Amino acid sequence: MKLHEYQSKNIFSKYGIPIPKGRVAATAQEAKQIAEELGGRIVIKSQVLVGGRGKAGGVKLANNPAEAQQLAEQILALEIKGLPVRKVLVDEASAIDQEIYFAITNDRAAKKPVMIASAAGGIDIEEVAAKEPEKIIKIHIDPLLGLREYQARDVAVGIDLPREYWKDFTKIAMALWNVYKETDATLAEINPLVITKEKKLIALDGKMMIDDNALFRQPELAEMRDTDEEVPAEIEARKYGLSYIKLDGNIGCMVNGAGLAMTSMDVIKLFGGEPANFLDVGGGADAKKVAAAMRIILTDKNVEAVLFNIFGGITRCDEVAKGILVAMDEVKPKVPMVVRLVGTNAEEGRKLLENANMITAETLADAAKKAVEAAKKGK
Amino acid sequence: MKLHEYQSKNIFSKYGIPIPKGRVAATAQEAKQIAEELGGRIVIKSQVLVGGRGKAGGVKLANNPAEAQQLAEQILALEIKGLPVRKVLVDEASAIDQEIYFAITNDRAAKKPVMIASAAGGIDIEEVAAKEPEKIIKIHIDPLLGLREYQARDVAVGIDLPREYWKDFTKIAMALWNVYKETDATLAEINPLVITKEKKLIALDGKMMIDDNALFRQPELAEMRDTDEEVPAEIEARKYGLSYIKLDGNIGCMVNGAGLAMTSMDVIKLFGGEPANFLDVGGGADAKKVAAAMRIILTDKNVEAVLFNIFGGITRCDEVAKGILVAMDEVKPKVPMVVRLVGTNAEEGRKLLENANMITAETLADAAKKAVEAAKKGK
Amino acid sequence: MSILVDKNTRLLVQGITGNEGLFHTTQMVAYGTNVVGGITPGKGGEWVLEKIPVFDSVKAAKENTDANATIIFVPARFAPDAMFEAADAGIPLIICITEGVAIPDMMRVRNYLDQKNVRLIGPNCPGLLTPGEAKVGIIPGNIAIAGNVGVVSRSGTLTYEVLYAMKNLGMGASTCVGIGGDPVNGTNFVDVLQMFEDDPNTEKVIMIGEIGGNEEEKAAEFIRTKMTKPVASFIAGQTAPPGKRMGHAGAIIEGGSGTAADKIKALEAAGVKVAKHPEEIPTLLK
Amino acid sequence: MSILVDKNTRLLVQGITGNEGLFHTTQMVAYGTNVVGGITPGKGGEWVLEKIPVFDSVKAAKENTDANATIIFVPARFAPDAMFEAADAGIPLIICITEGVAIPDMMRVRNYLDQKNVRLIGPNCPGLLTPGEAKVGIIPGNIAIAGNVGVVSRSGTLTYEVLYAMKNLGMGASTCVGIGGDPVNGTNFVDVLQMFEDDPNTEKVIMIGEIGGNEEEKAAEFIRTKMTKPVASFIAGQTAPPGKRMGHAGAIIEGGSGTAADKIKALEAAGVKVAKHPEEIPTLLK
Repeated sequence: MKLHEYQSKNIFSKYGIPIPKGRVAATAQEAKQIAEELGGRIVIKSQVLVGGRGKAGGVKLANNPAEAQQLAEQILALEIKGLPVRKVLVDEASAIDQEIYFAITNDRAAKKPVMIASAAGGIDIEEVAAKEPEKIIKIHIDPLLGLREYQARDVAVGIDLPREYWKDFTKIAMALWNVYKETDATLAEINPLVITKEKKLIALDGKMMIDDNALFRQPELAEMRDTDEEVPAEIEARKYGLSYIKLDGNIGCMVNGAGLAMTSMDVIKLFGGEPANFLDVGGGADAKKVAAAMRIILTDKNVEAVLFNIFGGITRCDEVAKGILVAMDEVKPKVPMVVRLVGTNAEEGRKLLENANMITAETLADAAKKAVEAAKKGK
Repeated sequence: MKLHEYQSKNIFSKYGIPIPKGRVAATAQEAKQIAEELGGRIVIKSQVLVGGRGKAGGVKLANNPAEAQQLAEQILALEIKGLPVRKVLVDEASAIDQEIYFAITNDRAAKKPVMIASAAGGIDIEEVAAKEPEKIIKIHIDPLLGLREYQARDVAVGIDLPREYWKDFTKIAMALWNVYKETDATLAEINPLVITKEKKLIALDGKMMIDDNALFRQPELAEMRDTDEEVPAEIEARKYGLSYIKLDGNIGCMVNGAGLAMTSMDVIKLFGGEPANFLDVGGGADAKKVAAAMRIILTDKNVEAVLFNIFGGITRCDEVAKGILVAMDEVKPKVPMVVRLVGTNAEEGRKLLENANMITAETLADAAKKAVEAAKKGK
Repeated sequence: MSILVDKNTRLLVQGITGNEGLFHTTQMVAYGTNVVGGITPGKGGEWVLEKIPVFDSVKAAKENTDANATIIFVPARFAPDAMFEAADAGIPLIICITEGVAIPDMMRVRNYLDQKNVRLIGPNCPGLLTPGEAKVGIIPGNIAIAGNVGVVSRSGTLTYEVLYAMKNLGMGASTCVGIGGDPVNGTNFVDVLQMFEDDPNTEKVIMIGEIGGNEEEKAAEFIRTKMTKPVASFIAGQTAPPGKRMGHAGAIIEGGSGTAADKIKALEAAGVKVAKHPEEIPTLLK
Repeated sequence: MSILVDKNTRLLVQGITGNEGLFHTTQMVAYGTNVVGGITPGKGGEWVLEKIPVFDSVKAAKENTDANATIIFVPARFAPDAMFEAADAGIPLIICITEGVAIPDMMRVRNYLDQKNVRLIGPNCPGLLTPGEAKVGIIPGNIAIAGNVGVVSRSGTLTYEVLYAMKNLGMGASTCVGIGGDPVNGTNFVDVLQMFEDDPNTEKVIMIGEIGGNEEEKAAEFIRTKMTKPVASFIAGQTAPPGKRMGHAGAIIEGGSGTAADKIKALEAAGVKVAKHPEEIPTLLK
């Protein structure tokens, strides 16, 4: 789960990381008020859960409250990468001497958290990483022991941070580790961490991602989820424990297992079709889940055929078949459906579907071919 | 540092361990008020930092507020093992089905925290441990990983706790681990943890000790220190980083290093004297510390001679000598002083003391003999 | 011969009385797997399938059954504790089927288990199948036959596809190892490839990968430099949309790698034949 | 010959620019110890005693000096981090002089170091002295002469008493090891006794214990069953008041052991001669 910049920075602040003064606003009028309270120069920053806000005109500098209101109005009217801007963060502007990149994330290859830092922070950090990898410092953290102060100092040394800032940087690093650990984050990123002209370290921008699988013990964070920023079908899918991603093709798929779901998409493409979605019903999918999945797939108007590919293991094919029947009864789909059931209780599943009007297939290749054909015929 | 029962139980409660309703009172009138608020039967418990309160009449049951007032009055007039009772805890009384012993402490031999539990809790737990050790369960905790839930369940199984209480016990155990870990405790003890007639687990009594060496990061706990419960000389000693324990003998000692301090006491005894105190000035003792140490020793009226035994390592003998001179100037001691300086900067130290009126010695045995003799002569 | 599990496997089931645990225990026992005990705290003393004793703890189960492997079916929030418990009880092989275990927990589990010389398969995996000897997991037993092809996969159901296609061609598996698709897990491709390389009964290997991470790239390097046995592969996710980006940090840590194209290129450079769809894989080893 | 430190020791000093660090570095260098570098974060690039380079981190110091031991003089609240840093930098021998390190920290340090095959001496210890070769710690160099008696002690200054008494009798030490008196520390009596037993240049051993814990009892058992060399001992604290009681838990964990009388009894039962006062010890080995 992604958090907004303002949410991330509020968490940072709670853990003792300095952030600029400021607050979030939902209207231009509010933005003006905040600007009045803050005084001085102001930054207006769109709060959307995608990157590239700056290039899209979603971050602006205002010299006074009136200007702040005007710019907030403009930004609140924007749509960035398909997402309408619903909130802006109104921060006091900082005079910047240097921009540092600093993050803690998990390194799956090392099976450990890792600190990443660079003296060349800012929006071009990925380019720096690709072209001048020696400018990036990476230090792994023992997940049982946690971050040790000497490692934070090693980062400071590694990015040639002037010595006068080592103590403050170490405090920020230890605090960011606590943020990462205590929120079950998969990412806690400060970019840029700036040295201001007044010789202070401040986290100017922040980004956090929380492990969805840990939200059960993070009720406060779970409530921060901004569903405005998500595709409604994906919200609906999550409610049922389904993993759904909408795509641009015409063949809907419902598959159990992420690997097989991706493979089914690959094979649809291989036989000339275009997948309309990724949908993994997960292990042990029951009738209710399957029915929800079918509803979600069929809300996509582009779908011209649906491929069900279920290989039973934890998932039992008879349960899936029941779900399909429930959903068909409810949704009364008008597009052709190709179904393939193999594995645990496949026989029972097939029997249940015998009287439903569905195309059946033996192999995945066969199923994909039939789905592609059916979609063409339907046109 | 020891915490009072009421302090320990307040901490327990903050971490989610159920405790009886109640509050601490400094007067019998307050105790009556609390009893009125609580209603029903009441326990009045003296808050002193020593064991054996019950046997000393420091814990009483009251049937009504008037009785509570009367008993509180009695208890507040008590002195238990030399400590006057200054506060009482007024708790609602519980109807007890079973008393369990449960604690987390550090096992120095294993270099790990350890959970200790027994179905036979209560005041006779040490007797149980000595006579029926099989009734005591001990499970070590990995200090890097922390307590795992299955270990808490293993304790529940080990003490034959009825299954209906496993869930609650596991929660209490995890909470007590958090108490132990987050307060830098060396002991977090619940005795008894009771099963009430209403089928609830409640921590009826609590005892905690905090590692003095960790108090620098536990400012809130450090403030809980009850200096009323300590010998004033020991408080004074701690202020200067000295380790002082008053004893009943007549020969004061000031030594650097705990081992050598104990040895000096042993040797005084070996040659027919009785040590008046244990005093370790610690490593790197400077003049200020030494002067404070001398003042503290001389406040003890039983002292008839003082033995200074300093073997320089971190501690420099010249610094010690300076401290002795400062203190002598200030305190103007009337008892004979035997001084022995060996090791780092011993020569310089001896020179500084040349003109002071002190008995010098070469060996520890020699110094102890001279001190014992000097004390006798002084009489 | 086989790797990891066989007729001598004495298996415990953690979460044996739960829905999934009970269902799959029944399936495993029906297959002939020697399930010697189960664990559900609070249900010690009960019996499952009339012959499998249930214990309150792994320690008690180990002491009473001399088990040498355990399979975990407990819910995700309890799975880390179940793995710690199994490792502390001295079980040398842990198979965790549970999906949805949090990454921070898995980093602690993995780093702890590495100190203990314990082998973990999974989590979020279908487990192990040595056809004709032992089914330790949820791979349907009837879709695979015994043979000399080692199968290792990050995926669950996709693995079944491949085993099923193998069977339809009369090709059998020595052992099928589902290592699971989670970002932080136990045994990886290289570990299993090494075991297959060392197993006299395995003559060929099928490796099923997917996008994300760089385990396939490491496997390719291992195959190129250390393996003598032929390997065929399939990589799922050629049409998948890019996953959720982990800020800039993800890009910095993972670099450009992780796409299906990258992985296929690395594998082909190591002499591995890469199939276009899963049912094609076995034909590449004929 | 000697144990742990000798002419080949290449020593780092953590906290070299602090008061104590600088004072004792001067003393160690004067003794002839090969101090190859020091560490004070923020002072990298400076020099101490005009010839010892200061680094910002142990890692940098190790890379530049090829050090094989480090001694720690930093304040108690920073000492755990210093030990972790030294261990992570691959220094195989860490001597921590600092006193007042919190027990919870030391439990973490000790358990972590045990995984890393790192030897820790201390904390709260006087360090090591191999007379004539290397002084790694704060034991005054002039109070001991080289010889064939190994000395191991939980105490600081009490150790000096014994070395001094030995010298006055013309008795020299192979190596003197101050293991420190903290409840949770690194190397213990048995570890050092084993090293002395294995050291061809050590012919006799002096062990100086004190009340508390049960390390002396374990040492007695080791001496009784494994040692061929004669051992003399002294136990401090016969007149000490009982320490602060750790609730009932302390009594349960420590049992009845830990008194001077218990320890003396155990040692005498193992054939160890136990002195009445420290200056008597060397005479027992004459």
